[in-house]
Amino acid sequence: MLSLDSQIEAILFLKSEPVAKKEIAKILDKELEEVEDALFVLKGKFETRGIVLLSKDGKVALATSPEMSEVIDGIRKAELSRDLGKAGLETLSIILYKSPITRSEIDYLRGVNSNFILRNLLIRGLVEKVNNPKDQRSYLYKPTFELLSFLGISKVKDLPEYGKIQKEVEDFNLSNSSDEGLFNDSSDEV
Amino acid sequence: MLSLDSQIEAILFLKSEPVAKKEIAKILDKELEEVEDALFVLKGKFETRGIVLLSKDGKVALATSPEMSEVIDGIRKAELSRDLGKAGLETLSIILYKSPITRSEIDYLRGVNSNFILRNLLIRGLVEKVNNPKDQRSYLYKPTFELLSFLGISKVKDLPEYGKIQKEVEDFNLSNSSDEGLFNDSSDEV
Amino acid sequence: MAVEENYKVELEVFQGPLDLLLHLIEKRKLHICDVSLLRITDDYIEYLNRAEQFSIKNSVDFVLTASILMLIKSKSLLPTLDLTLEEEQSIDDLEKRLKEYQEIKRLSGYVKERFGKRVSFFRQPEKNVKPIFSPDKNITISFLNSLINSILNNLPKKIVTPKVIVEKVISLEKMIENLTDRVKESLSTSFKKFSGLQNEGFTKKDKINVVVSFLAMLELVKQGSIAVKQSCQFGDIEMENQNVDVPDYK
Repeated sequence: MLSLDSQIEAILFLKSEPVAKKEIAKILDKELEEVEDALFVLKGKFETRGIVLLSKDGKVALATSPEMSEVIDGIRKAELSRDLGKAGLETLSIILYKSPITRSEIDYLRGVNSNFILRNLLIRGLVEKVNNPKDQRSYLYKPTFELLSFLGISKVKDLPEYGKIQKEVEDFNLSNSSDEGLFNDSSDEV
Repeated sequence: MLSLDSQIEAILFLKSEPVAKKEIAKILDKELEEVEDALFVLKGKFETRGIVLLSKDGKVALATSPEMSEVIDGIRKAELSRDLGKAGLETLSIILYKSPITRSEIDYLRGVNSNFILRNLLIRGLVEKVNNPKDQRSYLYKPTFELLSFLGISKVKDLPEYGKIQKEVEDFNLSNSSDEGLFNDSSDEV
Repeated sequence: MAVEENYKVELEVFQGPLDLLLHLIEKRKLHICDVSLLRITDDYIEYLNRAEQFSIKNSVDFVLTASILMLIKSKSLLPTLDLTLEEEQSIDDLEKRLKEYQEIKRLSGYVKERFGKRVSFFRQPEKNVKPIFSPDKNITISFLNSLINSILNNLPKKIVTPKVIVEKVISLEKMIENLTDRVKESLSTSFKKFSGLQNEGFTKKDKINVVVSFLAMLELVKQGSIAVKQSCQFGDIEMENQNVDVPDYK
């Protein structure tokens, strides 16, 4: 059994955003005081670590140690300037021609999982995600305006062979509609 | 000044996806051996913590401790699809214990065509395919970090009987020396 | 009919010939060896014939395996029958594959008991990271267009079976014809050898019955294999199941 402070660590690690201490208490079925004591222990453990515990307005979050800020800026910059690679460009072409599109539809067309790739396209401002009105748990992906203007077009319909490609994808989806659900992966972490 | 293991911890925390040990060495301007030693230290520190270090094919990633599985599952928005089916289970097991492996080898072991199930597993992100250095026209299939995370193990070697099975595979390859090197697993001692 | 429904359901459960063979062997509590394979050959053929609707794309594999079982059976019924080196090999091979398959089944137990039970989760992506527009020099309309076209070209077609299997099936058909001839030949010599003899609990009549039934079985599977055909030039294989009864020669 993990200690309470380690349990809190796992929750904060997962969330990547500030979490109210009250909510932590609720998740772990503990008293607020117990959570506060455990957070104190956790803070002590982080003293010499690469991660720190931040707290503000009754909320807590994990973040990288300030001593690492220079290295981290370097990593961020590298992420933005790196080549997208075939996988990234493939995903981008699908989003351009079939937007708005869900992650599982992208995965289905590519035949591989696109989780980490979508994340990268998002931080590079090439695609954006909006809520999916049909499914609360998933998002729809679209090209950004910046991307369209970078390509010199004002709307996706201006892409070459736009109609033809729409039709081909729909034909494929129709011919496979009997398989529906087989490739369904509802998790959408991006 | 933070210790090397803490610096690595910060980088892995930030990236929230698998990072190559070589890349870490490059970012921190260290030798690969130093990074490997530090990862060993980091793994030790995580022993009783809420975070675990996963490693595979020269890459490492952080994830929540498997002991927190139920709690974390409850606070995630996305639902986990745990359904594998007989074909999926069989194919995953072959890839886990015998990877890297080609599709025709999988077909041979299963006695049936595995096209469909492999595509399904690829889309779910449970397996990945990489180019086969021995044969341009075929791919090698391998487990993913996602699969390790579903199994709650930190490396493929943690599977029961893994060493024994790998030895059988190696002995077989030695007696068929034309396949030399194909099944060489890169060391993942972390 | 209820009985047929049952068979259908049961067959759906098997992943392929190896799965079915292993099931039959384990059901009889046998170890994997050529003697066991001999003992389950009839069960196997019976299953194959009772299956009316099972996954057609797998049928080729099922029939290929049936042919190996028939070789074993032929050899045991007619020891005078000479097998080629290749045939001997395919028998050894089947045994080896079954053992490997059995091992995989055992290992998959470990995977099953772990999968999805105690999961390690990756960190959720940070929500407040401001995107910075950072295109890549390869982002051009013509390149993106060529990528989407190649994705569309590579989409899986419905049940495409590689050509190799077609060739194998054709040679299987030849092999069975060949085997039938060889069995007939060996049979005529065997009749001379065995005439008047009663050995190992077999009466002469029994022996003839067995061999004749076996020939009928060969014919049956042969028909099954002939029904495998290529329907179009791109190689989708269709296989019709033959609705014939299994000879009962127990």
